[in-house]
Amino acid sequence: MNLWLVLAINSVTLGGLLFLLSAGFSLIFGLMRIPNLMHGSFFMLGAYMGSAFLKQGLGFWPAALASAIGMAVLGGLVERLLLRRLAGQELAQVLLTLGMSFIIADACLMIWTGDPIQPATPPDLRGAVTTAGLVFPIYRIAIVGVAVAMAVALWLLIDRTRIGAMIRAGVDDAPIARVVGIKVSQLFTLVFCLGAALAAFAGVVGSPYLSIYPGLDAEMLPLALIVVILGGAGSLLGALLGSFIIGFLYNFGQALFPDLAYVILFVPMVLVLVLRPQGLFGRAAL
Amino acid sequence: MSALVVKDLTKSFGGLRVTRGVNLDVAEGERHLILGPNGAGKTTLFNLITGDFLPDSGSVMLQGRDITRAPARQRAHLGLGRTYQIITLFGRDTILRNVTLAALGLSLRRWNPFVNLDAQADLEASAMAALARVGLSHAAHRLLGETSYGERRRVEIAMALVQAPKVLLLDEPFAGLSVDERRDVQKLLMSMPRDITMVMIEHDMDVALDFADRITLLNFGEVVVQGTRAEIVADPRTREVYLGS
Amino acid sequence: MKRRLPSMTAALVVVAAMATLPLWLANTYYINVASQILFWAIFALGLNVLVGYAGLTSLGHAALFAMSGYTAAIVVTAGGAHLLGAVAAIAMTVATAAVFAVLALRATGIGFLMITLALGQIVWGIAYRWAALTNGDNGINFKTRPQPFGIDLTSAPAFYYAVLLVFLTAVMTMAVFVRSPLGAAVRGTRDQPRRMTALGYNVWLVRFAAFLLSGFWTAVAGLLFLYYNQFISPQVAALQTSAEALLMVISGGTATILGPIAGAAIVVVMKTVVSAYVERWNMVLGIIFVLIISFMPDGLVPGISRLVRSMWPQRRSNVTGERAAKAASEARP
Amino acid sequence: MTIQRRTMLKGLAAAGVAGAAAPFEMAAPALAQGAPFKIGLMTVKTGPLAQGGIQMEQGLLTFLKEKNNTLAGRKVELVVADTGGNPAGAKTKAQELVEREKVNVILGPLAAFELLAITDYILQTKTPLVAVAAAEDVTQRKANPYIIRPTTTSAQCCHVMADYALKELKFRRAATISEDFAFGHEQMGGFQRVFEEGGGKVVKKLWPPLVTPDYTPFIAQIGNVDVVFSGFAGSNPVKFMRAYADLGLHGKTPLMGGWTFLDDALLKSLGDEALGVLSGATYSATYESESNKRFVAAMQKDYSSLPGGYASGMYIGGMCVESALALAGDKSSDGTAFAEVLHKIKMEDTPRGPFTIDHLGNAVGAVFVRRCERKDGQLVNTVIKTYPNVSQFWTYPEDEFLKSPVYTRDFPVSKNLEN
Repeated sequence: MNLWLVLAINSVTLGGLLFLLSAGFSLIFGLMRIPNLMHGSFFMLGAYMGSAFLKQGLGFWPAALASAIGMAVLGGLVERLLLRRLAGQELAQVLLTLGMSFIIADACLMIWTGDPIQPATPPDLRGAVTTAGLVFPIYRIAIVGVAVAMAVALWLLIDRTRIGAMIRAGVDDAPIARVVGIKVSQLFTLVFCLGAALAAFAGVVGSPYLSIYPGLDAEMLPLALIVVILGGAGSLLGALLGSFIIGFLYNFGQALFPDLAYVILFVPMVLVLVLRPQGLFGRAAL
Repeated sequence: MSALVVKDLTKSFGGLRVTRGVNLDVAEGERHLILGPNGAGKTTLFNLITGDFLPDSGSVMLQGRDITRAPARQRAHLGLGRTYQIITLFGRDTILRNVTLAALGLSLRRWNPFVNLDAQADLEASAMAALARVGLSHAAHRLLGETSYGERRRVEIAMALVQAPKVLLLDEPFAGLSVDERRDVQKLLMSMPRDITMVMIEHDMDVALDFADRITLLNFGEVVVQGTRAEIVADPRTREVYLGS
Repeated sequence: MKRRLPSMTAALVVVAAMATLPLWLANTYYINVASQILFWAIFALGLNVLVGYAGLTSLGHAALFAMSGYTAAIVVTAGGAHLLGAVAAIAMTVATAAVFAVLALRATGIGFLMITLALGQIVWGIAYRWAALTNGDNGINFKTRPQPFGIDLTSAPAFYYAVLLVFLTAVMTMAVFVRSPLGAAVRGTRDQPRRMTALGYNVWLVRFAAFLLSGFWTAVAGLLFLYYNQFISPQVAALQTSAEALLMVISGGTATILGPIAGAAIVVVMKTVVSAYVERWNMVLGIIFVLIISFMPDGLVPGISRLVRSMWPQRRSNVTGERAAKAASEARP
Repeated sequence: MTIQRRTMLKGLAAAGVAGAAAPFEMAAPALAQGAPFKIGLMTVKTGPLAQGGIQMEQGLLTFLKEKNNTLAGRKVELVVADTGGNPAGAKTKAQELVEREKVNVILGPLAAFELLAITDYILQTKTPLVAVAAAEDVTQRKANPYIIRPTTTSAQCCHVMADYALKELKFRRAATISEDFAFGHEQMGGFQRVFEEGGGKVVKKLWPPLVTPDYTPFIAQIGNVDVVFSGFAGSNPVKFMRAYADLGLHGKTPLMGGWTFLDDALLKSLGDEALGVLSGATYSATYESESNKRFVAAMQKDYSSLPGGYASGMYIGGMCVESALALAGDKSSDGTAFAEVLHKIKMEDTPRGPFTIDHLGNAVGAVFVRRCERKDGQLVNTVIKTYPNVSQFWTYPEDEFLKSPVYTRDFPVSKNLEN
């Protein structure tokens, strides 16, 4: 097995998953300036809900979609009922989203017990690609496809639609957007739902190889933060590139510098923040 | 010796040149007015002088000392004071506390975590003196949030005065004031002793003309005309800028 | 000055109650819970210097908290005296805080939060991985509590009194700091950094000073944590600890002195006492946070004091002050 | 939300324990005499470690229900404490159990770092403790007279697995992979020592951090070996085995591990990727003893789950308390005396078979080598060899064993590593 080739391919696949995870976080943070510390919880809860749908006999992709829709509704409720009242109050948002993440984590533990769940890989995507002594699971390569498709879809949404134009205007300057008649309030709800749905979708897609267990939320949240910090908030392209950079850093870092395994992602994060606080691809200062 | 000299000051943001080769020479005790329509680059010029921005090229001298690259905070210690166009004060504190905070800014005591600021009688006394000069002694203990716009303008000036600046930059001190308030501020500025050199930005010629010894007219970041009051009024380019022919 | 009389009386009553607590709480378990509340409160007060007064939200303070405990544990385990351990712990932690500050003060707002988070994770990683020094996840057992002036702190009441003494010192110096020139400068840099610069303040250095002060009290709290638990392991440096301390500050009320104390009390009581009766105590804690922030967005202490003021409208001057403050904060760009 | 611990336990009873908890409050059976004997269970019911912690509680509740809360003729009362899975929480909860609840014995806690955080306190307060956490030195270089461990040290099963790999499977080249923390270090150290002293070579040692979202970069480094020995714990084995299979190594390079790597309780979370994996444990749900049949049946009935090491550890812990109560008689309320008696128990019919406690407090008993197989559609760990009377020192003389340092990341020293 060619180690470096496996690492390279795996970097791309991990990058794909990270993009699915962090795109929603980036949108929410970029537009609403909300440090959504329950994003990891959305990911985990989404994965759990997906596993429940799978158990009910739903197909893999329908389950992922159903979980995303469920999470969009839940995210919308949280935004409308709770976050809405705290606009602009960053610390209050931190407290609220952390508090919600406690609640979601404990609710998951209550409903799904602590036993790890590992949904089966979708039947069509089982097996592995075998070439030149190299074995690589088809499903992981498929994740890259899904991530790229999602990136294109999001890009079309943001770049080519009216809603997208509003979102862009909102990211650039919320007060001005309000002046030109964009209902920022509804836009925020929409974006929050979208972000939550993306996280849940990512959770289901990731579950066959990450598996689902208590604590998954806390593992995923820092990854989403790092990607968005590296890529720059509110920039889809930034999130995409950031995801792949982290994918490569993680894979090669773990293999090349095992002694630095614990800090392999955080040292670059500090460096980027210190040297370029707006992120590698972000425009506005944080 | 000139109080403030600006030489060939240039600054761009992105591709946009907001200040182009501006020269300014303000004598000790002079009242200098900087005129110009909105967007002429007046406030940017102030920001370059106070050090909020660093210029791309050119220099700034304060009383013969080159301060082009000096940090903004240091310029305050060297005797450069400034009031703001958009009022940025500490609304949750009293007027007195606002002015005391200004006085404290130049005192070494600002690093002391062990004493009560309210017990610093000398700082408070100088703050009260500054408030007296702007006619706000009676309101010293009011919360700033409860005061009128005109009063806040005067607090701005008191905060500058309490630092005993040698050169005071006034950024549109009349903006948004009622006729009465305008007259009060005007009177206050006119009564200022000559040991303070003053540079004022204003885009409304009428209010400010009486104030100025010399005037600089800016447009599109460039000096259009410079000279005495009479020279400026007489110059056809002034009419051009203001009437926009 | 007359207006402050009731609050002075209240403060005296509270201090008296705290001083006699071991007498009316017979069970040492509860005395120990009280000790824990106090040193967590010191931690929260220290964090509040940054979060509340300087407006800089740190999610990496657990690293400083742990740094202090680890340093003392390592020094004392290596045969150093307790005093040396304590001094080294505080020096080391303040030095680390200085490094954190230099890096994190490149940014404010979310950027600051992210840098501190990442730095905290790095320290956590080191605590975990550098097992030769830290004994890895097995942690370090700290055999005996120190004996300041020959006083044995083994018993729960003795330790409680020692912590209470430190706690009261912390509260008093914090109260003095808040009213001090530096305290005013720190709050000024939070509200109007640009204006403060124009007034001659070195905003960066003021924030740096706030970070060091925050680091100092965090170090003191970390020491007490070590003395209390007589054990330290990498979990202390984890993000969870930073988040918990931050939650204490925000839920109690930032930029107040009572707020972080109240927040510490809530979290510690939930974790220790309530968790014995309610299986889903984690969820209850989450719900409490959500409720506090929904009904009192600026925290428990400011929220309650506003409630109290609205019930006794005769203290009008404060109410108008509140309104003025609100107007002012809205006026800010 | 229930407010009272007791009502909470009743709630549990309603949820399927049916009668397990309620009798605490019922009139004492005729046999019981005097004040109830209080057992404190330190476990983790919230957070990432809850999986094992919930099983610990289930195991103990199953035992107490079976005994109708009466052990050796004495009524017992159970107090459950949730440490939250961190050392400071463990300390506080230990204080709650000892100082407020005045328990006679503590069972638990789950994690090694929790146990290490309270060992000094246990000694100070003279509280007997029946441990499940595996930290070697608790019953070795820093043995504590108040602690016994009826399960296993970290390395106890791994010594056995190394022997099996060498002698039965004739493996010579091995790679080890485990989380980078003490439990992993001690397991891998034990395997390496026996494997290399027997002529094998450990050519690769991989240490992924405790929190590792993707094991691929580590698995890709394994290279050409006869066997991969692993010590993952918690939910990590599930993730690891899937990645191992995904990269085509399942069925190609055999996989072996310690008891947490393929705990019986994990089987329901696993699929075909676990087939053929060997693990060494002091317990197997398939073990044919009277008490184990009762235990497994009760666990299946009340919680519809297969008991693993944590549940059985606490069930067996309960049995130890029962034996000691019978031996100690009137002295059982004296912590020191009770702890002494705990060291003297000789267990016959337990879910892990007969075992004794050595003078340092650790169990000497059977270790099972198990192979994961599918039977009637279900994954099971079938015992393929039993090593009887395994001590924590393996075959080494005690004093020689204790003279060398505890197993770490770098001890035993690796001489055969290849890139």
